[in-house]
Amino acid sequence: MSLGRFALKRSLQGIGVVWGVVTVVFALRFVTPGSPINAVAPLDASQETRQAIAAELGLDQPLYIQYGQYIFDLLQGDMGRSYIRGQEVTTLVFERLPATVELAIAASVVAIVLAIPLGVISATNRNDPVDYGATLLSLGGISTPNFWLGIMLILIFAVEFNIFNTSGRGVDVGDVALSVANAEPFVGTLLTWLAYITLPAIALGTYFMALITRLTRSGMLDELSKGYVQAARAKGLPRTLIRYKHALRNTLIPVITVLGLQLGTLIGGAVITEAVFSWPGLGTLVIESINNRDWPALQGSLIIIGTSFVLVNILVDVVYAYLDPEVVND
Amino acid sequence: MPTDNDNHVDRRTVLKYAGTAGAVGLAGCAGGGDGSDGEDGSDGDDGMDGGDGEDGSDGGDAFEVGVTMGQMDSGLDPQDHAETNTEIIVGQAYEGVLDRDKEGGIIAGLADEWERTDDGSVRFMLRDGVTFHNGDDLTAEDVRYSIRRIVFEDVGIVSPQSNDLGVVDEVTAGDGEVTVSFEGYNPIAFQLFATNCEIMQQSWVEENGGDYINRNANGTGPFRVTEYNSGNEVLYEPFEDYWDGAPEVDELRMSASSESSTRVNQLLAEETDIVTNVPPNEVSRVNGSDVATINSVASARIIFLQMRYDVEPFSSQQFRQALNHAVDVESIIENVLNGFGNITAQPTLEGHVGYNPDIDPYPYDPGEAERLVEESGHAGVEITLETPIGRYLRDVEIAQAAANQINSLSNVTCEVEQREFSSLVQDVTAPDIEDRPHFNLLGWGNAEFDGSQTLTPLLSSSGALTVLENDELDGLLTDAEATEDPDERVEILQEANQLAHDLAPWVFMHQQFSVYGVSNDISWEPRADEFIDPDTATQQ
Amino acid sequence: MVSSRVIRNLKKEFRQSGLAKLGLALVVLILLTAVFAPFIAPHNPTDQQLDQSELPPIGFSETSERTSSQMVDGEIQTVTEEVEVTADPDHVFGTDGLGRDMFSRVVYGARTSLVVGVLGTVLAASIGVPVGLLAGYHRGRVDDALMRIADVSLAFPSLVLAVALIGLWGRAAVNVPDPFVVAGLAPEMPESFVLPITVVIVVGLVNWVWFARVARGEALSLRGQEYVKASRALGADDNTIILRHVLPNAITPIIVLGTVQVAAIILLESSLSFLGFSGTTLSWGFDIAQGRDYVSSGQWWIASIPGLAIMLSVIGINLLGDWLRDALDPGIEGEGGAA
Amino acid sequence: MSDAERTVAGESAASDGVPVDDAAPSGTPAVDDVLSVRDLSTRFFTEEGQINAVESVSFDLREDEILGVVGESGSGKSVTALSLVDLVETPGRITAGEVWYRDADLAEEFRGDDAVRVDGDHVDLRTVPPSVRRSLRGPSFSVIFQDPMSSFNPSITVGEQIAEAVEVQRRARANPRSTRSRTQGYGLGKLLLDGIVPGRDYTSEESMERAVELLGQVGIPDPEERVDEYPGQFSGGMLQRAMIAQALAGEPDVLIADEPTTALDVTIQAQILNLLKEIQADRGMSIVLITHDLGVIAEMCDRVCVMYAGEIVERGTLDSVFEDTVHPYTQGLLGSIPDVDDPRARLEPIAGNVPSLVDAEMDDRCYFADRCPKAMEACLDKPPEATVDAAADHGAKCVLADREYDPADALPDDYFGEAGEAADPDDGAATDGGEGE
Repeated sequence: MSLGRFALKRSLQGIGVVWGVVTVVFALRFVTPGSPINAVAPLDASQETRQAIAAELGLDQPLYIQYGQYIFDLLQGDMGRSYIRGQEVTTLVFERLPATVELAIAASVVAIVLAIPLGVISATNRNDPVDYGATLLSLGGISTPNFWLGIMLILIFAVEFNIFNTSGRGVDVGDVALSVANAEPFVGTLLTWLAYITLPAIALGTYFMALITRLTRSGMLDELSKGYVQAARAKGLPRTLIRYKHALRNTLIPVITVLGLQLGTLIGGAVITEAVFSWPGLGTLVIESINNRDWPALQGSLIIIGTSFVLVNILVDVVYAYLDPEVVND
Repeated sequence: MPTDNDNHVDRRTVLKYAGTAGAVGLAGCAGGGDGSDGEDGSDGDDGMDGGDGEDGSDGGDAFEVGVTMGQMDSGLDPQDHAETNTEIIVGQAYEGVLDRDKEGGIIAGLADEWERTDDGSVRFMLRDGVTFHNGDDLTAEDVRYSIRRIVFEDVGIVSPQSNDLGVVDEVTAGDGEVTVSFEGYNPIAFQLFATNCEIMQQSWVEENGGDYINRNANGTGPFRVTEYNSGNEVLYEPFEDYWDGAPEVDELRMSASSESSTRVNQLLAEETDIVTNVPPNEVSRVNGSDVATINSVASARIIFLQMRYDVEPFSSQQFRQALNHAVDVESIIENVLNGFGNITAQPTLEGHVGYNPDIDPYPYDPGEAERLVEESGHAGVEITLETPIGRYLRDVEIAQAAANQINSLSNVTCEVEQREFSSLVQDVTAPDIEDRPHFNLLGWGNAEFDGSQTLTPLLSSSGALTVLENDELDGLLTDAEATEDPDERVEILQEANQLAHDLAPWVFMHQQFSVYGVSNDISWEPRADEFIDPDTATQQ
Repeated sequence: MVSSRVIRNLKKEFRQSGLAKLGLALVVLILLTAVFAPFIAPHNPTDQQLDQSELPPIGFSETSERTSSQMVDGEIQTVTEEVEVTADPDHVFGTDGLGRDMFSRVVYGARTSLVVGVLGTVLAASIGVPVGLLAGYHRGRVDDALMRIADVSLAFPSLVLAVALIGLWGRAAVNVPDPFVVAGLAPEMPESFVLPITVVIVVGLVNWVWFARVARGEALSLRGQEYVKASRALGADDNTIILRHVLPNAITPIIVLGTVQVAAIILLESSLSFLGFSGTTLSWGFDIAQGRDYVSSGQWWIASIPGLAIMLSVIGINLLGDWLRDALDPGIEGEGGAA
Repeated sequence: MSDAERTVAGESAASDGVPVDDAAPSGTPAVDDVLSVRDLSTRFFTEEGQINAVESVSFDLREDEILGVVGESGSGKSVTALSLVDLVETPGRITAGEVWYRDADLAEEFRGDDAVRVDGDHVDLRTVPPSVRRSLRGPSFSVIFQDPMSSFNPSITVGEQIAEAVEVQRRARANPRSTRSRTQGYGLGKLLLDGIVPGRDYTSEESMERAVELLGQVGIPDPEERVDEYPGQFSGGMLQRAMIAQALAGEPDVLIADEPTTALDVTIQAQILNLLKEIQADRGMSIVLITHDLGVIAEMCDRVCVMYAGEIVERGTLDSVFEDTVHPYTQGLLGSIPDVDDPRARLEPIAGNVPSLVDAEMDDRCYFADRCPKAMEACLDKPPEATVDAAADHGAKCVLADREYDPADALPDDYFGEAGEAADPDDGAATDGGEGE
């Protein structure tokens, strides 16, 4: 099977999963007690007002019609209008998505950039103080609740030392890129961006840094004991090549799979990190929507989160297949 | 009395008074100043924030104001929401025919004259030369349409504000004037119109879809929306053609952070200028800083514990009174709220129409409470207090403290159940009283400053959230509704308040304070109605 | 299925690894704390003493400012006083905003964390293991269906799904009488333990899929083993084979995963409590949320101490998991979901 | 190096108690010795204790010869091979000994360096800096490992892996200094640059071409296509050929083949052995062939060392060892190969198990005694000394080296208790040397 066909097959499976996601999300509303009308109506609204609102929102239709209509609209990119905001959910969700993606990517970058060298150094200096240090660090990292870490980071670096901003998003990464075109000071914009994103990225990325460090370390130890490493040493290959091109590459293959599966944790972590840092992303929208019983917004957010998860995992599988050509043939 | 502004260099002195609400009268709303405060004028230490490009406190060139609240808007349609945060955000761009001053008094808005006609209708004479942000002139038709859009379900949207203007019969537009007639007499029509009813442009509403209306604003207010980032921030510029003159503020930014500590941090990092709901424990941090000061005002919100009259043990008046004796509200205000609250004895707040100055709070007296419980025949009962989480200032702590005090009675056991606000509200507003909670904490904001707006929805048998059914009280409220003589109406409401105090359908708790943190770079006075009006802010 | 070899490996790893010793010590400490909370806690963790609020932990007495408000002639005035906040030896970890003893709250919080962690894991395993074993053993359509369900289930981040379910279904809690208090041994303490039942059910529901995956993998590889084939040839029915041959041999990785899951669920529970999606107020995450407002005003301990408690317990359980993994089954790598 | 120092080195050897007439070669390496190993000991420091994997091993490797090292699993032969190229990994460590390597340039470079022992054209590699030892891998020493499948990285094409081996030498020639730096002139920065910049790679075009050439030379058909295949796409035999090609990339003086055919089918084994022989003939290199199979030795080698329990127990030319076998262990090994001339002869595996090499458990006697059919009282006193028959260059570490076996001296059958029972031929742990040590 070629890589292309493999990708296609995984994509078709992915579509099935997304349909499942949509159905589960839709079904959620009907296994939930209470009516969404209370979210819309004021405290002292009359029964007549409530009924009129229900009719306006289409909540008086039978279940299967609501489901069919929902799928039909969804296929056209229409996820309805927010009960609370009156705005198109599609726009709302895609307005929030970039902030979450930006945070998730920044956290992953922080995690990967620190974790992989740390894991390698830890594995190649086994039982040295540096290995113990890295082991303890990663142990602490996977054991620290990220919301608490976020609070502590704010306390230390934003309140006490005033190095970073306490919360909010400031400028987005697009602004940084555009600053050059708009003849704005690039460095200033970049620093502003960093002032906002650094702490949430660390708070969110720490768990992953720790996880990747652990996986990399154990994977590297495993790989370094294999025959091909000894063979590579025997042929006089530079240490850098043996460690990074040979052993690390093979270590990363399983690491990537685990990370794909852990993407859910990343998004879940983003929800809580956004809450701590007032980061205007999908996570805040999810929590607001739940608290307000804003079903269209909640459904839209969950569908986008689920779909992103599926997409990234297809991507991971394809990368995996690229790194380890034997996967395609299995 | 020295103000904090003069004093922050030696702020570690043991005792210090910092003037807020009333005391600031000397600074004045519009005046901008005693000018003696050299330190705040220099702004030198703000330099490090210069890179942000959004910090309002820099230099003297542009006057930028940032406001950070607990939550963002729920869309910009001024007639399709029912909560304070949205009102604050849309209220910068939209206005009503009447308005209120900071203390809650009724003042002119888009109407410069208003009167009650002989048949009980109300007539508004519109101001000349008012334009919408898109440049079009305001017409009487626009006002008529806006009112109708709110009250009639078949005009535009089903507005959650449809009850907020009384029972409107019809609206007619004349030459520069609009007349609203009601079903029956509406004694508080002007109070209602001074609080509610933002005016939109008919053609603009009809030409644009709901999504557009919720993302853009076209009002007549002092600020024009320049950028709307849903759930994140709203940016405004002054509306140069504003009928009352464009505000001094050059750029206004409204944002939100649900965590109070985050809001305070933003204020102290000079990322914003006004923050809402500073919790008591953060007050000294704000006052102790060089950059901001606490400014608080008694709000129009009352906090109380509702008890349903139709279930045991709350069906017993003695038991309800017992709980009022059991809770040490003074101590809770002192310790949980650091004094930021006024004890209450009746549903109507001081200063509101119908307030009865002769009613004293139930004294804290556990012995009396135990005696009353005994008398009620419910000794040994177990009750659960349901409380929302994070909806009101220190709500969970207040509920826990009150429950703890009730629990310490020898003959009552009380526990707290925490509820998400929306789900609690769902129960509290259940159509059938039998589905409502037995015992819960709730807060009620009376933006009309009229006692009937609390008594009727919360305590009359037809009220949407009522926990009481008492013919005598119902009778008084019906009378008040039909009484045309304001003084007579006040007397009736005072009587109703005395009755409500005696019936004790609530454990009367306290009047909540609005506690703001305000940057020393600006001068701004808070309002009694929880609205924020940065157009009255001036640069220090 | 605890063979002498397993015990030997456990002992050997334990002797060699200082971290395993640390992990076991932490876990035993938490277990004892949770079980004997009524005797360890010096105060009732829910008792408020409003006049003793915000006391610092021992060793952190300090002078700080306290601002309060009073009405003078109809005007609100704020008064700032310099007050001496002195640690009270009666409150080792200080008190929170309502004057509740932090040490007692931390002690009782261990109960919530551990009970939710263990019950949630047991629930997740009791759903996931049978489903995974059946799917892996029978393969074919059952397996395909399971894998698709698992895919859909994985597509929802556990925290997001848990928040949604709890937010929507409510925060039910069950009062479980505390036997020590009922027996009159610790009369001052809360009479019952508040078990946030919705949280337990939801964390079980969002984590079963990890168990299903592991159990399925084991069943897939075990079904090809000779002794399984032999049993089948002898006419044993499938359920018997799964119970007698597949499950016992699959139990090791399931136990290792279970340990990791307890840690992950403790983190998840604390996240839920922090966001306000719990049914109990005696939880570390809840205390962090409460203490969060106090962090920047100087009362750092209210949020920090429960955070450290979470960290230490999760470190302990993770170390225990590492130890079990190294000793029992070096082949598997922890991939259990966490918050 | 001055004579005085040379003497000191000699004295230190003598003071270790090695007699001059040792079976092991001693003293100055002969001019035609490519490699002279003296008293090499490698130990592993594990939880179970110190393991003496290689104990005071000495031998010479001559120009253009194939030296066989034979022994059961666990006899220390593979560790010996790894020790030669300094590839012993923690917890293992070379604890003593000298490895004299003939390299005139190297000798010139270190002559006068007090820390390095130099003798004529020979340099003791144990005394040179590790970076120098490393730089010799490839151009001086190459290793062919037992299992080709695990010795190639499964996720990199065979061609690229061979090209890497070529490239290392190409770069070393281009910039000799860099070979001895910590990163061999190839640090993380260059790796990242090569990874990011398109068209940049560690291996060059010409290395790839050379890889194709080498693959052709070891008899792989269609080398142009096969270079781009992954190890998983090769058969075992083909992959072993590829490994040989890789080993030849640096054109080494010494090729160490560690059980090169063990993992292969019998039919393939012969092909690979023939290939090795051809290469040795063509290129004139020296080969150390490590195997548990005396048959392979008989076919391939000029001289042979027999290892047991970390020691060389018998050594000599192929003929002398096979014909005038002294050590009962060698006899045992010979007895365990099928006799082509007498197919009816019964195979006789050596009874008993390879002894523990844990230091603390090793008795102070001949380690083979409890398995030895000819064990006698003398074997139990102390470890036998090695003797050498100068004429045949043949020696053994056994009391029987200088006397005839008299069955009357034999110990009673049950002397070693249960161990004696292990004479059951099915308990063949001793002979199925399928695994490397």
